[in-house]
Amino acid sequence: MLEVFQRFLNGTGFGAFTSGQILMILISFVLMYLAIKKDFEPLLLLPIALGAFLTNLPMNGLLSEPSKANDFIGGLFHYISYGIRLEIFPPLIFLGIGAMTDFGPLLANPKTFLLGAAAQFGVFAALFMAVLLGFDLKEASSIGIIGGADGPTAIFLTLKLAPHLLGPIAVAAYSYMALIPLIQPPLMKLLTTKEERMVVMEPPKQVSKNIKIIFPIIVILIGTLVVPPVAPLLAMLMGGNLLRESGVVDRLSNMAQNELINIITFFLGVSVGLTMTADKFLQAKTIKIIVLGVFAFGFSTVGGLILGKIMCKLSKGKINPLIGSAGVSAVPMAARVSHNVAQEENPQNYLIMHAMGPNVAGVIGTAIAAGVLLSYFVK
Amino acid sequence: MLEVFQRFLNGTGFGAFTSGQILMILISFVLMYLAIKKDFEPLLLLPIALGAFLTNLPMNGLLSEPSKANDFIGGLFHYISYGIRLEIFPPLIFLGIGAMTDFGPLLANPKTFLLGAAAQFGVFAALFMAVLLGFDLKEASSIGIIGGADGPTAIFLTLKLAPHLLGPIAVAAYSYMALIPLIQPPLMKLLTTKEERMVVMEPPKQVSKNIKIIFPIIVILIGTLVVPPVAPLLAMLMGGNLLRESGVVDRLSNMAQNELINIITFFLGVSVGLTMTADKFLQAKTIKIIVLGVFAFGFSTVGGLILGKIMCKLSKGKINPLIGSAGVSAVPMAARVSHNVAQEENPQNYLIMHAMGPNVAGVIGTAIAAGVLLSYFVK
Amino acid sequence: MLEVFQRFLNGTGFGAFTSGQILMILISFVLMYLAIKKDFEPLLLLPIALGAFLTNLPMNGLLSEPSKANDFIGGLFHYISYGIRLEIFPPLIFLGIGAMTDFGPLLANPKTFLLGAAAQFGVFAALFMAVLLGFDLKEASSIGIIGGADGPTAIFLTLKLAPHLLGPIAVAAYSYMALIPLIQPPLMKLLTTKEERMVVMEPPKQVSKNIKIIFPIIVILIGTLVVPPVAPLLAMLMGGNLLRESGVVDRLSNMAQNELINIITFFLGVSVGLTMTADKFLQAKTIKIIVLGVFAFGFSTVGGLILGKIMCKLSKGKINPLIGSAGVSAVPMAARVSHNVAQEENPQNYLIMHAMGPNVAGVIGTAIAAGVLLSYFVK
Amino acid sequence: MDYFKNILPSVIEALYLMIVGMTIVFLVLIFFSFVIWLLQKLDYYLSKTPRPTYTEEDIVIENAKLSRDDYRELIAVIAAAISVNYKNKFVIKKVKYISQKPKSWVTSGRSTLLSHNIVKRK
Amino acid sequence: MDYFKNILPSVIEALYLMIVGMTIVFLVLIFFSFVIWLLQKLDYYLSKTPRPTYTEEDIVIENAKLSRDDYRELIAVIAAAISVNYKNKFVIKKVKYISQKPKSWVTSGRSTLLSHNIVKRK
Amino acid sequence: MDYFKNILPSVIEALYLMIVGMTIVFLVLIFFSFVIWLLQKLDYYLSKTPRPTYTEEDIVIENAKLSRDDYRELIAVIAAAISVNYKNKFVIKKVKYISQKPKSWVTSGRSTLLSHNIVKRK
Ligand code: NA
Ligand code: NA
Ligand code: NA
Repeated sequence: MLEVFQRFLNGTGFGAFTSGQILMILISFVLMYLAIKKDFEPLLLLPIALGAFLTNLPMNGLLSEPSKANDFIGGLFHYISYGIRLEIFPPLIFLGIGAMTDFGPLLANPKTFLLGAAAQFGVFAALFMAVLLGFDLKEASSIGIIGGADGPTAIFLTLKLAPHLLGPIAVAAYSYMALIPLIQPPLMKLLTTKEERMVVMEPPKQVSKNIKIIFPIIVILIGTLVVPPVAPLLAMLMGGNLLRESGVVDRLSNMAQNELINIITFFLGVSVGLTMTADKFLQAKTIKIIVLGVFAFGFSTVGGLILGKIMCKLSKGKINPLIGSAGVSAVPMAARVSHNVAQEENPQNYLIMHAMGPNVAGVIGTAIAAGVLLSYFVK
Repeated sequence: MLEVFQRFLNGTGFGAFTSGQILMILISFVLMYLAIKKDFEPLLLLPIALGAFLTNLPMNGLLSEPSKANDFIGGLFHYISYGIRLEIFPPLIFLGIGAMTDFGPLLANPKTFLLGAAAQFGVFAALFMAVLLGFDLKEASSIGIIGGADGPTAIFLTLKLAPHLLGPIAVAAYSYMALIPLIQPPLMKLLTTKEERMVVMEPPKQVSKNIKIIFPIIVILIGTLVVPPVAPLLAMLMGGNLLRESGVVDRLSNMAQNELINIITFFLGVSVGLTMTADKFLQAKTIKIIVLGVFAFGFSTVGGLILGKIMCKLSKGKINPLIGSAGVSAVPMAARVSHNVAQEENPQNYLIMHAMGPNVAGVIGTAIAAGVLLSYFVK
Repeated sequence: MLEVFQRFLNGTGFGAFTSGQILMILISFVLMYLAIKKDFEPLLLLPIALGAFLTNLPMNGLLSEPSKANDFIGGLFHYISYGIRLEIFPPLIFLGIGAMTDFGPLLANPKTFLLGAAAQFGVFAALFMAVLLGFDLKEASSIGIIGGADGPTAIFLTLKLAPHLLGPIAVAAYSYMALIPLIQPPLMKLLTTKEERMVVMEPPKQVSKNIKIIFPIIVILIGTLVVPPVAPLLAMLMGGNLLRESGVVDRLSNMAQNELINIITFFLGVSVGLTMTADKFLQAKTIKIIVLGVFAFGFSTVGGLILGKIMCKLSKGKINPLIGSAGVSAVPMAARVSHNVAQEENPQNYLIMHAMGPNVAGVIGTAIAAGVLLSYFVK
Repeated sequence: MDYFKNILPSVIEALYLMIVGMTIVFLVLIFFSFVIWLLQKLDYYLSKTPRPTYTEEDIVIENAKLSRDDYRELIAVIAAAISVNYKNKFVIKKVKYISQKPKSWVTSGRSTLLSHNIVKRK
Repeated sequence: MDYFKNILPSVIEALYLMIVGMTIVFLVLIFFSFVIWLLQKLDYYLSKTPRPTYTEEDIVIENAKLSRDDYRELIAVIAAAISVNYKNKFVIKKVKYISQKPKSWVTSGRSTLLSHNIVKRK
Repeated sequence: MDYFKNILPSVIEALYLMIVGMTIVFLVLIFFSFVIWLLQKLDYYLSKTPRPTYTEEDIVIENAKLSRDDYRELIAVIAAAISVNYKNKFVIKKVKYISQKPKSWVTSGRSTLLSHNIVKRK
């Protein structure tokens, strides 16, 4: 009987625990705490934290390759995480996001496209800084894209250019998105004058249904021609938006916004978390990425604000520069921050819908920026 | 820096555009217009159009095979369209359709099964015509099945017999379904007398719950024995109906009718559309298929109507021959057409539920017809 | 033309029917009857019966391997049943069950964990009996786990240890779950005195939200360390519960409880049913398994009751031993049986929530027991 | 002329396929028809009660099948009812919930029509 | 006799497996039990307030957990309420919405029972 | 010093990438902006009617977008309304259903805010 006991004990995982794993488990607890108690993008951060927790339990086998030892039946997430390895999940998430997004505020005021472009400055600035810190160009590009504040785009790009950095980059991207209300306001107050912040913008003209239908088609057409490598992202994002705006396929639009995105989000999150093993995550690089992430967000904010100030000048005070920082997407958080900062000066100033323009433009802008980077490295 | 720019420009798709692709993109816009503005079966035609649009954008990469150039990560729809290549999607759509279909009107009046059989005439008539126009037998069979007016069956058969014709056949099948209110009424008025159209049918007897439960089991049993190659279609269609009629698994029945069918419909549609590349679609064959499709629908309508007239005679005027044309499935459109044509003569004549009998019988009839064709070609 | 007819007839399945298949089809009808008319766990038993029916139709081809004869396109369920062959479906069902389960009653009264442990007695007792009847140890373990009354765990373990017995074990597990209101009460009355059955338990203390959040993490941590082979089951069960209790990801929790579990349940059930071919199911072993299954449930009930009596004594009559039998999980059926038997003696005695403690503990207990068995056989 | 000579075998095969195909389709569907007729006879003899025919029913406001998406409509109707009530009095007479599987032939027909917006509501 | 001689090693192994298996299952679940007990003590010392026990509550019409599918029921109830009101006056006293995670021990128990239709409603 | 010498080529490449990247992002988004502006001109000339601006609207109780999950809230509100009515009289004035695609600029903005609970309701 002792032999039976012994045979069983050999199978337990206690002996195999490493200090790195214990540290990673504590980190996963911190992420859970942030997700649950601090409401840090819990839809993604909680699954990521769950994955990070699971992957650091000794002998969990969730990712084990099929082999003779397991009768060629791999771990559960060996199969599910094909969804990230084959880059299937991020575009499908974008299908849902596209179906959820109302580009109306952007189309009503197409000038705000420019703010969505300016807010990509952080992407390239952080890329530059990452190279200075010794990352190679591909790694640096993946780190830079954190500044786009678009999770699926960041994951898509990182999977192609630097899959070994997936964990820290995803964690940074989603954590800083939640921190936007802390990161942006100081920069916004620093860079704008009280007069600028008090600008009340006129309500824009309405947008016809036809333009809303044509818009996603144009973005796919031009976007795919200019930056073919992000075709899956653009096709799904704007295809989802077409489902929404067509008004004739509510079943499909609702499916994309609910069932599909919920299922994919969970498995994407856990799969990303499962890549966060101690040996991959506990590196100096991770610290650098976390630091560079703040700069990426900061520089994107600055880029949007500076163009906002220029447009304010050129329009003779018809544009409130605060909406510039909303170009950092993180829809709709950055737009709300613009609104709130404006209200501190003038509680009657409803800036939110004006800020939604650059906000959704920023999603397209980041996808284009990712496309430029991918085009550059394509073989 | 110019070098960097150059390297980027080489990656854009502008240079690779062909005139065929531009024409196909315009065709995809026409399909979108029909789906969105003319309500042509938008649930399928809009995704098909989206796919046709995407696949003709140069270098879109959505279907690219895994290769060294892409680190063995294929295009997004290289993976998703396994769902059509492996013939998984059409039966799953039938699972949802089965769960949505109430065979009650057919069971209440089992004579109307015959009308569902007669309306398969168009399948074989169009097959015959296609052979005359030079198609080989397998291609002709796939073209004939358009006359069954059942999208999933048409796609399932075409995938097995003539996958290179998938695009035009799917487009024809779904477009003509939407055109049934235009195609059928002239034929109906031509072939029936005013007296026949004015026949008011008696309300049928009610159907017991037990018969509704036994029916799907019988169809699977007999259908699979007679035409084994369509077992997946029949098993899912009538299995879905069993979920519905059993009354004890509403969770599963609702799942089949909502989540599952919505998700599959979108990816099926886009996958079908993605096969519509310029070189495959811009052929004389496509024109022929489009023309043959109208004849297929027309002959099916005629088949149903003629048997309707015979049954009217034999029953001494108790059966309105207009319900014959409803055998062309396209549930519930053809049944509504029967109803509307009858109401033109007599607004008090509620024919709709009587027409639902042949209507749902037509779905089973087309599956059997497809089975006969597949059995014939099986190795 | 006769040749054409002949060629068609060769393709039908009538000639290929065997008497074993006909018997199996009748058995599948009995299962459908039990599911639909007797409400025997219809969510699983109806799909299983549908699968068993389909797989015994000659030439159904639903499971056919890809080969030259079918252009390397396998049967529909050749692909879908990878979900069971690769052991993907059972853990995903557990994700939904975890999100549906409220461990509150267990946490409010942690002593009842012990009853959930005692009710695993049937697992090992039936294992022992199965060995006596000539089954080898792996088969016996799979049979024993029926006594855990947890479908997904039973299927998971059987897939690993004795996949050839999957059909009978799944059928036994789900059928006996439905028969718990018949199996348990006689044993409960036999083993307890009227006084014991009349014990009214005090309402327990409330449980804080934090403990509900920490609990799933602890179970994953300790469970995976002690019995690594069931990590997928524990990770999904308690991960699902974490989604629920976190309170911040309702979208994901609802997805797991609805869309995901519904889709997986249907395909799991049909896939299991499809393994029930005549040659595999019509064996003496199947009869033995069915008989052993009753004993497994019976011994589990006895195990729970005896510890219940001991705890009743030790607590000086504060614990009603009837809640012991609820340790057989089959949530919430066994708990309701405890409640109902108690109410026969005293209609004012609301035992249900007290019985839910051992009830949900039994799910964890069975997963641990399965883990012990798997650890033992691991290579 | 050569063209037709070439395709002639196929044409004949297609013709045969038509005859065989239509025959089998008819045989199978007639068989289903017969089995259902038989089952209904059996049902009648077992239950000893004549099957009632479908009859007309009163449907006051809405008889559309309620799919998940239709809750909105119903909710809107109820909401409207409440709102209106406090202003105009007596608006809704009866809000009737009709289950997804229509029980009545007439109801069913109407909902099929209504759900496709072809017949105008009066 | 030979049969038993052959299976004897397996029988002994099975017996050992039973003892080891039950022991480990008990050890693990006792450990969970202990940890929860510990956490609750900790919780008490940290919050300094005694944990309240679950108490009985008034539930007037319905206390079933509302899953997505149950909206229909609630809507039907509300609809019925409106309809009836304009005929009979004063029917519904209180329609109470109870969140998916039942807060009260008693409510929870009742809904568990109700949702499985075993105990007759009085 | 050696470190910087080593990374210098990469730094220059990164700088070029920044210039090219920002240029292309701007070009593409300016192009989109231009196309939309053009389409709107076209739209105006085709329809011959000036596009109205968004205006303020009366929204009495709730203007939140109703996603599927929000039914609960609305139902709760309605249920509450009924319940309260029979006790206090006159509570709800208007329950307004607002479709998922907000029609008004103002409504839309408010709901975006409300749905994230940042602005306190007054
Ligand atoms: Na962005
Ligand atoms: Na048909
Ligand atoms: Na159990």
